[in-house]
Amino acid sequence: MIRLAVPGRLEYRDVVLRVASSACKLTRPESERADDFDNEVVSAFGEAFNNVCIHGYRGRPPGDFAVEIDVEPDAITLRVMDTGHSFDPTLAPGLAVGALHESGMGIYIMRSFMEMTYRPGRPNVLVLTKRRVEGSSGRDVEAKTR
Amino acid sequence: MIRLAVPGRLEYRDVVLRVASSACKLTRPESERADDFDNEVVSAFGEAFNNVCIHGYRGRPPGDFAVEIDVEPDAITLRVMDTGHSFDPTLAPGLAVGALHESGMGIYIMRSFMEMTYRPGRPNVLVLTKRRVEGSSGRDVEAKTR
Amino acid sequence: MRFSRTDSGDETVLKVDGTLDAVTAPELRPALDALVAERRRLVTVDLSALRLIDSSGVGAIVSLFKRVRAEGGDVRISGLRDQPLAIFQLLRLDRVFMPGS
Amino acid sequence: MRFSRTDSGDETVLKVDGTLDAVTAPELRPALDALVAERRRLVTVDLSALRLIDSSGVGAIVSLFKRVRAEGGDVRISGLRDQPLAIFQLLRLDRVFMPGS
Ligand SMILES: Nc1ncnc2c1ncn2[C@@H]1O[C@H](COP(=O)(O)OP(=O)(O)O)[C@@H](O)[C@H]1O
Ligand SMILES: Nc1ncnc2c1ncn2[C@@H]1O[C@H](COP(=O)(O)OP(=O)(O)O)[C@@H](O)[C@H]1O
Repeated sequence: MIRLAVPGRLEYRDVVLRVASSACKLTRPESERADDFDNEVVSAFGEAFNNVCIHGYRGRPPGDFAVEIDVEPDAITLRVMDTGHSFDPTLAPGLAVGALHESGMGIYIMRSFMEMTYRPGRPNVLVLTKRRVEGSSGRDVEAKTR
Repeated sequence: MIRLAVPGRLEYRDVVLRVASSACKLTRPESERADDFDNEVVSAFGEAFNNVCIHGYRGRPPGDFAVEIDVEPDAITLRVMDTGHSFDPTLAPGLAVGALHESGMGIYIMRSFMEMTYRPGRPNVLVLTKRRVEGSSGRDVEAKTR
Repeated sequence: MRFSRTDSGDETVLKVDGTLDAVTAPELRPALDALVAERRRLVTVDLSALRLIDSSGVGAIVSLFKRVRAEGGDVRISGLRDQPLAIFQLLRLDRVFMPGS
Repeated sequence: MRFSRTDSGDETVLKVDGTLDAVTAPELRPALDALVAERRRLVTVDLSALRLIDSSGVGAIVSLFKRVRAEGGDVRISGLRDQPLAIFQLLRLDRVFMPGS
């Protein structure tokens, strides 16, 4: 297990995403290169980080953004914890596909690219999971988000 | 403060060094590019990580490699903790400069590139510090290691 | 994030490199606002050297698109690949910004 | 780490890219052993695309150097830069491997 904690401020975004991106490499043979799996994990996890910094700690001194990363061959689980505002992810507006949104895309990106669960509390716990699918490629995403 | 813990196994080297490398960026204005400071911090810290995995947990199930990173404008401190074998860094052989060593260079690299203190115990605590020097460059290293 | 702007006649190429996200999108805003204020006809956003984008980065480009269109101009994207391509495809924005493809 | 070997006459160029460290140096060993076993005269290790090296990586190259020399050959390094250059300079090995510079 990889454990990381940083202050919940956007300037730590690069640190946090590099850990996730490097952890993705541990899910596959060394010879294989970064692929859709990595892109989707980093995209989803990056939105989770943004939301904690921007919404979770809005109007209060930022606490930590903490994550525990479990790496198995072929799967990754990121358990994100914060002590900020809680929210109800089911209330996030569905995204009208092809519409020109300027915001409100974060939760949609998370849900499209990974399995997501959320449990409000102290800390709030958001769990993102993704399994490598045999012979998978970007096409999977299309199927999953339809 | 950035806190990271991974199993003390070499396969986590990339995760650990990416965090250090990204943390270095937080010590300077965004416009400046990676420089000697970053190279020297990553080099020293990488040797600390290797030593914990290779020597610290030799002959026992690996415990964690944990690090707390303090970033200030112009300085970085990495506090490394492990629960493996302790050692006496003052007994590390001095390096005959220009001689052709195949090993025994790790502690020399750490000491040359950063300030280093070590306190054996549970956990063992190795602290590496580096301050950006006004107008510094690679030439500093030459001076410091003479 | 680094960006560069090149004007030739009615077209502007805005090349954005590195990472366009919640941290860096605000730094790009003044350059985007200038394109709108100057009523540029055709803006091509060259993302061939963009490594990473997030919803804030997409939001900035969508906002540019809407405002340039409102002035009668158009915005295209060129060079999309890797993670940014995955995001634009997911949001079905590839069809908006690359109508020919 | 990726490596490629190119022989031309008495010279072999061994290009090592990426990271050469405690994780990857063991993967390079068989290729180094082969150069020694084949008694190559001149081995040029091209490190122009090496991003990172550690003491284990240096150890592997020093070991190659000693063994090739023992067979009457020589080892040079080309393209050193960035972090690997800093390490070779610190260990005063730049003078050993790049005697002309
Ligand atoms: N970690 C969080 N803490 C508190 N509120 C959140 C969090 N994440 C999301 N939200 C709420 O859910 C809404 C939708 O989030 P999202 O889809 O990421 O879009 P955006 O961040 O652009 O608003 C946010 O506007 C916010 O009100
Ligand atoms: N974290 C550690 N735990 C236990 N022993 C260590 C540790 N770091 C270094 N040592 C000891 O100090 C010696 C010198 O270390 P170093 O200079 O890094 O060279 P090398 O690792 O190539 O032997 C090691 O061989 C080992 O005996």
